[in-house]
Amino acid sequence: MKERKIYFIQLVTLSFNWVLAVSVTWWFVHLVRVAHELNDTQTASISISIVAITIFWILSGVLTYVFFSLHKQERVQE
Amino acid sequence: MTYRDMNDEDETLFKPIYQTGKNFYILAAIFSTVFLIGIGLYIRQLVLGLGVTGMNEPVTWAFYIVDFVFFIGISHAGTLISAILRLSKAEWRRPITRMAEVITGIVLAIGGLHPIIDLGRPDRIMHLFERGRLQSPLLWDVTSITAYFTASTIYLYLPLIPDIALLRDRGGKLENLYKILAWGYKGTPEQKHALEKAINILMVMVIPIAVSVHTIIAWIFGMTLQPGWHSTIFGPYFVVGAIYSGIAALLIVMIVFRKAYHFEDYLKEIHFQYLGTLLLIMSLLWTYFTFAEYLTAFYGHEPAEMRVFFYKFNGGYAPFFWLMVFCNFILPVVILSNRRLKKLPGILMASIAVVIGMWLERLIIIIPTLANPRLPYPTGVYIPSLTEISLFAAAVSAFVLGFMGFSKLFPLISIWEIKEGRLQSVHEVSARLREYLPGRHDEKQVEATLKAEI
Amino acid sequence: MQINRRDFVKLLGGSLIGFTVGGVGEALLKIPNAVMPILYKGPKTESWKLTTCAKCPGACGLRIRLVDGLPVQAFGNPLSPINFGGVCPMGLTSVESLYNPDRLMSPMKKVNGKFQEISYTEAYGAIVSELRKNIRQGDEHKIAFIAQTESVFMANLIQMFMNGIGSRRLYMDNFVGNSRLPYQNLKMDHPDFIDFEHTDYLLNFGSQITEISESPLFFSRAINSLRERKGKLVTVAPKLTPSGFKTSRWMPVMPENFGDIALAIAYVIISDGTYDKSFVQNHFEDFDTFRELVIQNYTPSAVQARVGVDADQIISTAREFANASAPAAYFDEAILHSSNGLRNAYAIIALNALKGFAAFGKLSEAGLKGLKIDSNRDGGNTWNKNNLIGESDIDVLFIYRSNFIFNSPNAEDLRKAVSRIPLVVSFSPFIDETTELADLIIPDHDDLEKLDAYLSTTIGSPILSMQQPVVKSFYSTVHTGDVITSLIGDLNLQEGWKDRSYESYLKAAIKPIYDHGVGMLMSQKKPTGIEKSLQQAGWQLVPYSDFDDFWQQLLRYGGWWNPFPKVTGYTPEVLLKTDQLMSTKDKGSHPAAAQLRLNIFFRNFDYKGNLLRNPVLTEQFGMDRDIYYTTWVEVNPKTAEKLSIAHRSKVKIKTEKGGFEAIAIHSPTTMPGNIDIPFGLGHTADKRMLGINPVHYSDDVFDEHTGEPSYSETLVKIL
Amino acid sequence: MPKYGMVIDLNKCTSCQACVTACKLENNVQIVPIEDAINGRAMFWMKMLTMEYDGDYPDIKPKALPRNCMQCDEPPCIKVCPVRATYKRDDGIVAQIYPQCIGCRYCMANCPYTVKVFNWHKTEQPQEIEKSYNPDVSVRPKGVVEKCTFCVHRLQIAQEKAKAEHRGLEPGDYVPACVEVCPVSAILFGDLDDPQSDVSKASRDYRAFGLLEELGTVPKVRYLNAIESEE
Repeated sequence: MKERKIYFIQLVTLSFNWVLAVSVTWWFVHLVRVAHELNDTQTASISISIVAITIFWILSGVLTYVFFSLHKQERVQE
Repeated sequence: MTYRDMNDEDETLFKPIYQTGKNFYILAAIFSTVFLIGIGLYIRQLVLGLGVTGMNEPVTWAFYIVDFVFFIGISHAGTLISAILRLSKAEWRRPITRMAEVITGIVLAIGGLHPIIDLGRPDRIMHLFERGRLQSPLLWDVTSITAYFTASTIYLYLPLIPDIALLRDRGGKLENLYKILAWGYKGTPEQKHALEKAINILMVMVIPIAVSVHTIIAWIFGMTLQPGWHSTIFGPYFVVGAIYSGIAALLIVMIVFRKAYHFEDYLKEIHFQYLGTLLLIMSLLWTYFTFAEYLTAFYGHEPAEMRVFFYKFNGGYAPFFWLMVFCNFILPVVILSNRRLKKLPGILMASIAVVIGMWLERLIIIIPTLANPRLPYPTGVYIPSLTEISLFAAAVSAFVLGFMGFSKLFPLISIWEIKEGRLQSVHEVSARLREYLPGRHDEKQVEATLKAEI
Repeated sequence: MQINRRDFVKLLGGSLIGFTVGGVGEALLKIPNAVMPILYKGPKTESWKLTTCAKCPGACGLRIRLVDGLPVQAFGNPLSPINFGGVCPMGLTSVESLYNPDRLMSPMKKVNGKFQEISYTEAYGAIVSELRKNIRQGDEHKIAFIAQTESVFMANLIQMFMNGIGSRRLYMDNFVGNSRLPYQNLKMDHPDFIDFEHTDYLLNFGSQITEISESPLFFSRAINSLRERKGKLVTVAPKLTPSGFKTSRWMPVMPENFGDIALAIAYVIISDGTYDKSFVQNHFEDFDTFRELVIQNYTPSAVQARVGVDADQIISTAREFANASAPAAYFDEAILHSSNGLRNAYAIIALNALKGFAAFGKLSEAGLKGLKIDSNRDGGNTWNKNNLIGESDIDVLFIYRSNFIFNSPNAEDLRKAVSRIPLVVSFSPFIDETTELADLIIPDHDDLEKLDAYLSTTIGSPILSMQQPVVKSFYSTVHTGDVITSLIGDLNLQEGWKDRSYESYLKAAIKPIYDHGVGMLMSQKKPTGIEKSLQQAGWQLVPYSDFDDFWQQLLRYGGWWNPFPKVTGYTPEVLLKTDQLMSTKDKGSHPAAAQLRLNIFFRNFDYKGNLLRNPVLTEQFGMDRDIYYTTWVEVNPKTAEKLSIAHRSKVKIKTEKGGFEAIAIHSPTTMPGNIDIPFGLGHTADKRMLGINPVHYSDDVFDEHTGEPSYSETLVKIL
Repeated sequence: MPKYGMVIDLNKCTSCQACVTACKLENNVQIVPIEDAINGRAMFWMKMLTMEYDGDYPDIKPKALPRNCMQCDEPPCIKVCPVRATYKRDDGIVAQIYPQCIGCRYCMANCPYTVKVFNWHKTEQPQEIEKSYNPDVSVRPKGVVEKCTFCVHRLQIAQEKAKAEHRGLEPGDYVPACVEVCPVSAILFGDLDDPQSDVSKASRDYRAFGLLEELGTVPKVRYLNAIESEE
C-alpha cells in the first residue's frame, strides 16, 4: 500500500518533467505558427525550436529511462 | 554487498545532515533577513515602477542585467566543470562534483530571475509566450536557460540517487522523502549500470548546453550595433569568463564548507592545488581574450568605439577597469603561479578577487557602452539606487541560504563516488596506467601487484 | 474638420489599435474633472479658431484647435503673411498658459501684506476715487504708468489716458517702440521695414533676430531666403546665438562697442569713397564733421586695439557692405541694452546713411490712412522706470504686464521705490515679482480670452492681426483695455469720449481701414495673376457688406493686410550731431581681457520674463544643452582650459551682488572674455524657484538716455 | 503603399525648437518630475542636438540637428524585441504597441540613435498639461517604451477624413506635428517612393545624408547638410 503511494508520487514528479517538455514543445510550435501567420522570421523560429525541442525531449527521455530501469530492477528482485 | 554495513567510515559526510550547530541558525537568520528586505524592496519596485532604480537614459540597463550575467556566469562552475572532469576521468573530481552541481542549480535559478526583475511590466510576462519572437536573443536566452536548468538539475539529481538511497536506509524523520526521491535504488549492478549510462549521456549533453547558455547571453550584447558590444569573440569571451568565475566561486564554497563541516579529510590540499592550477589557466585565458578584444577595438580606432574605450581606460570607469585588471589578472596570477602563496589562504584570496573582478567585468562591459551613445549626447551617468544594491545582496543571500538548505538535506560530497573510488578506481587507474605504459603485461602479474598495493 | 462622436470613439478605440488602445482609458481618465463631462457627453466636435499670439512682438497668426469648445492645441495660421503656419515654442504653448493654475481668478487687494479677493467694482472704485483725489489736488504728475504691450492700440489708449490725466510719467516698454527710439531721439523719420526683396547684405548688430525680435518667424524665413539668394548675414554680437548660426561671419564684440565697429566700417567706406554721395549731400547734415570724427578716431586698427576685432575682418566686411547693392545694418531694442546703447544706434544709423538706407523701406501713408502706426515714447526727455528710485512723490503707479522688477538689475532699489508708493495697481494675470508689490490687482484676461489687435509693418506691408477671445474668460478677470476706457470715460479725460469698452474703442480705431477699402482679409494666400493686378489697380472685391460684417470676418480670418501697399524708399533727413556719437561711457580698454564679464543672452522661450511659468517651456529651456530646471553658463573652451573648468561641471560664480552656482558648458559660441548665461529662469515669485535670474546679479549699468539696463557689463569671478 | 519619410534641411533650420514643443504637446509626452529630468529621464520624442565644434573661433559654423525617430527601414529595435511590441508597418512607419511592451528596454539598448524613451514611472502631470491633452493620442502607461511614431494618429484621422470625403489620401493630408509647425518649413514630409514628391527629390539631393547611415539602418529621416552659400 505505502509502496504504491510512493510509487505514485514518484510518477507524478516524473510527469512534471514531461509536462515541461510537452509545454515547451507546444509553446515553440505556437511561436512558429505565429511567426508564420505574421510571416516574420519563420526560419529563425523553426531552426531554434527544432534544437530546443529535441533537447527537452532527450532530457525527459533520459530521466524516464532511469526511473523505469531502476524500478524494473526492483520488481525483478521481489 | 548492501550499503548498510559500510556507512561507518564516511560518517563525517552524514554529520551535517543530522547535527545542526547554533551558528547555522544565526547565519540563516541573518541571510534570510537580508533576503526578505530584498523581497520587500522588489515589491515596492513593482508598485512604483522602475523609477526606484538608478537607471535612466541612456543607461537603460544596469545592475540587474550585470547581476544576471554575473550569476549565470557563476553557474558555469558546476555542471560544466564536473562534466568535464567526469568525462576526462579525473579521479580527484570525486569530492568536488556534487558541490559544483549544487552551485549551478541554485545560482541558475537566481540568475534566471534577474531579467524578470529588470522588466518594466513583469505583469505582462505572458506576452513572451503568446507573442514571443524567436529572432530576439532574449528568447534564445529564455530557452537556453530553461534547458540548462533542467539539464543541470537532472544532472545533479541522478548522481544523488545512490546517496539518497543511503540516507533512506539510515531512516530518520525524512525517511519518506528519501524513499520518494531514491526511486527504489538498491545499488544492484543493473541499477548502477543504468544510472551510469544516464549520467554519461547527460555529461555529453550538458557541456554544449552550458556553453550555449553563456554564448547566448554574450549575444544579447553582441547582436546589437553598440560600440563595445558588437564583437565576434563575445561568445567565447563570456564563456571563458563564466568558467573562470565559476571555478573561483567553487573554490570559495569548497573552502568555506571544508572549514564549516570539517571535510579536511576529503577536500585535501591537492584538490585545491589542481583547481588552483585550473583557475590560473582560465585567468591567463581570460586575459588573453580581454587583450584581444580591446586591442582590436583600439587598433580599429572607430570614433564611437574609442569613446567607450577611453571611458573605460582613463574616463569615468577607469577605476573599475583597472581594479578589474588587478583582480582578474595580476592578483590571481601572482598568487597561483607562486608555490609558496598557492596555499589555501592564498587560493581563497585569489578566488574572492576573481569573483569580484568578474562582477566588475560585467559592469564594465554593460554600462560604459550605454553611457556613451553614438550621437553627440552628454555622457550618461548612472548611480545605483538602494533598491538595486539590496536586491543584489538579497540574491547573494538567497544563494547562501539555498546552499545551507541543501547541505541539511543531502550530503555535500558524493558518498558513493568516494566509496566507488576506494573500491574500484584504484584498481582501474593503475590498470589504465599500465595500459598507457609501453610493453605487454600479463594479467596475473598485474593482479599480484594490485593485491600487494591494497 | 468635423468628426462626430462615433468617428471619434472609433478613432480613439478602433482605428488607433496597436498604437494607443492600451492607453485610451488612461488618456480619458487623465483629463481633469472640469473637462470630463464635456469630453464624455460632448459630441466630440472639433472646431478651429484663428487668433493672434501676443507672447512676443511677432504677432504671429495662431490656429487654435478646440474640442467641444475647449482649446486643446495651438498651431500657426497658414494664411497669416507673418508666419505662414509656423509657430515658435511660445506660441505653441498658448493653451497651456490659458489653463495655468497660477492665474489670478479675480481682482485682488493687499490687506496688511496678504492678497485677498475683492469684487471688480470695489477695485475699480478705489482707483477712480484715488485718481479723482489726485486730479482735484492738481497732483496729476504724481500718477505714473509702466506698460509693456505690443499692441499699438493698447499703447495709444494708455497714452491717451496719461495725456488726459496730464502726467508725463509714462514708461512704455514696447519692442517696436524701443527699436525706433533712436530715430525719434534724432527727431528723424524711422524706416518701416527692411526690404528683404532686394537686401543682399544684412549686418546684424546684436539683435537675436530669429529668437526675440520684431518678428522672429518672419526674420527666420527672410534670412533663409536671403541666403538662398546668395546674400550674406554678418553678425556683430557678444554671443553667437541660434540667430547667428546661419551667419557667414561672426564678429565677437561687446555690445557697448557696436558703435565703434559701425564707425570703423564707416571709416573704410568713407576712405574708399564708396558711399552714396548724392544721398549724403542731400540728406546727411554736417556730414563733414562726421567724416572728420570717423577719420580721426575710428581707423580699423585703432578699433581693433580698442575692441579686439581683427582689422582686416572689419575692412572686408566694410568692402562687402559697400559693394552690396542694398546693404542693411540692423539693430533693434537689443541695441539699447548697453551703457552707450543710443550712441551705438546713432552710429549704425550713420552707417546706413552712407549707403542711403538702400535696404530700408517706408510705407506711404496711403497704405493705412488715418492709422497711427507707432506708439512713440519720445526719447528726448523720456521718463523711465529707473526714475522711480529718484522720485519720491508718486502717489499712484499703474503696471500693465511689465515685470520690470524681474528684468532690471536695480531690482532692490526699484522694489523699495515701488513699495513707497501709496497705491500700486497691477493688471498682471499672474502674481509675478513686480505684482507682488501691488496694492491692487485687476488681472487681465489670458491671451486666448481677450480681444486686441496688432499692427505691424515688419514684412513690408501693413498687417492688422486680430486677437479674439477663443473662449469666454474662465474666471472673473477683466480686460485692462476695458478698465482704461472706462477710466477715461468716468474721469472724462477726453473730449466726447463715448467708448465704454475696449471693443468699441478698437472698432473705432480700425474703422479707417474699412473706410479706406484697400487690402484684403487673411482669407486667402497672397493673390496672384488677374486678382493681383486688379488689387494693385486699386480695385477691391469686397467680400463684406458693412463695417460690422467686416469686423466679424476680421475676427473670423484673424486679420487684415494689404499685400500690395504703396511703398517708397526710406530717405530721411539725417540730423545727427557728431557729439551724439561721442562714446558716453568710453569702454576704450575695457577690462574684458583682465577679468571675465557676465553676458546675458535670451532664449526664445521667454520674452521679458513673463512666460516661464509654463511647464513645457520650463522643461525645454535647457534641453538642447541637456540641462534641466537649472541655470548654466557657457564658457569658451580656451578660457575653460585656462581656468581648468571641466565640461558640465558645477562652478561658483561671483559678482558684486553675490554668488551663485551653475553648470559650466564649453561652447565656442562664447567670447573668451565672457561667461554667457541665459535669461529667464529664477522666478522668485514662482512656487518652485528654478535656477537663478542673472539680471539680479549684474551691476546697475544703464543706457543713460533710455534707462534700459545693460546686460553685459558685469565683472565676474568664476571659481 | 506609400513609404513615408522625412527630410530635414539643416540649411533652413534655425533651431527654434518649435518641433520639439509641438511634438511634446501633440503626443502627450509626459513631463517628468524635476529630479527625474535632472537624472536624465526627461522624455522627448523630438530632440535638438547642438553641434558647435565645427571650425575655429570665431569662424564656427554651429549646427542644430532636430532628431526624432529615424524610422529606419532596417530597424535594429525591431529585431531584438522579444514580444513584437515594435514593428514596421507596410507604409514604413516603425510603430510601437504600448499594450504589448513588457519593458525589457532591449530596443533602447539597441537603438544606435537612442531615440526611445521609457516611462520610468507614472506621475501627476501639471494641470495645464492635463487639460490640454491631445484627445487623439493615448497617454502611455508606466513601464513601457515609447518613441516618435510620425504622428501616426494623424494618418489615421487623415484616412478617416479621406474616406468620409470619398477620395484617396492626398500628399498634403497627413503631416506630423513637427512638420506642420516648423516656422521655416525646414522639414519635408511625404512619400519616398513617389519620385515626384518633394521629399524623395530632396532625399536624393547632393546635400542629403542619413545619421549613422554606415550602420545600414537605412534611416527614412534624412538630413540636408548645411552648406555656406558661396558666390
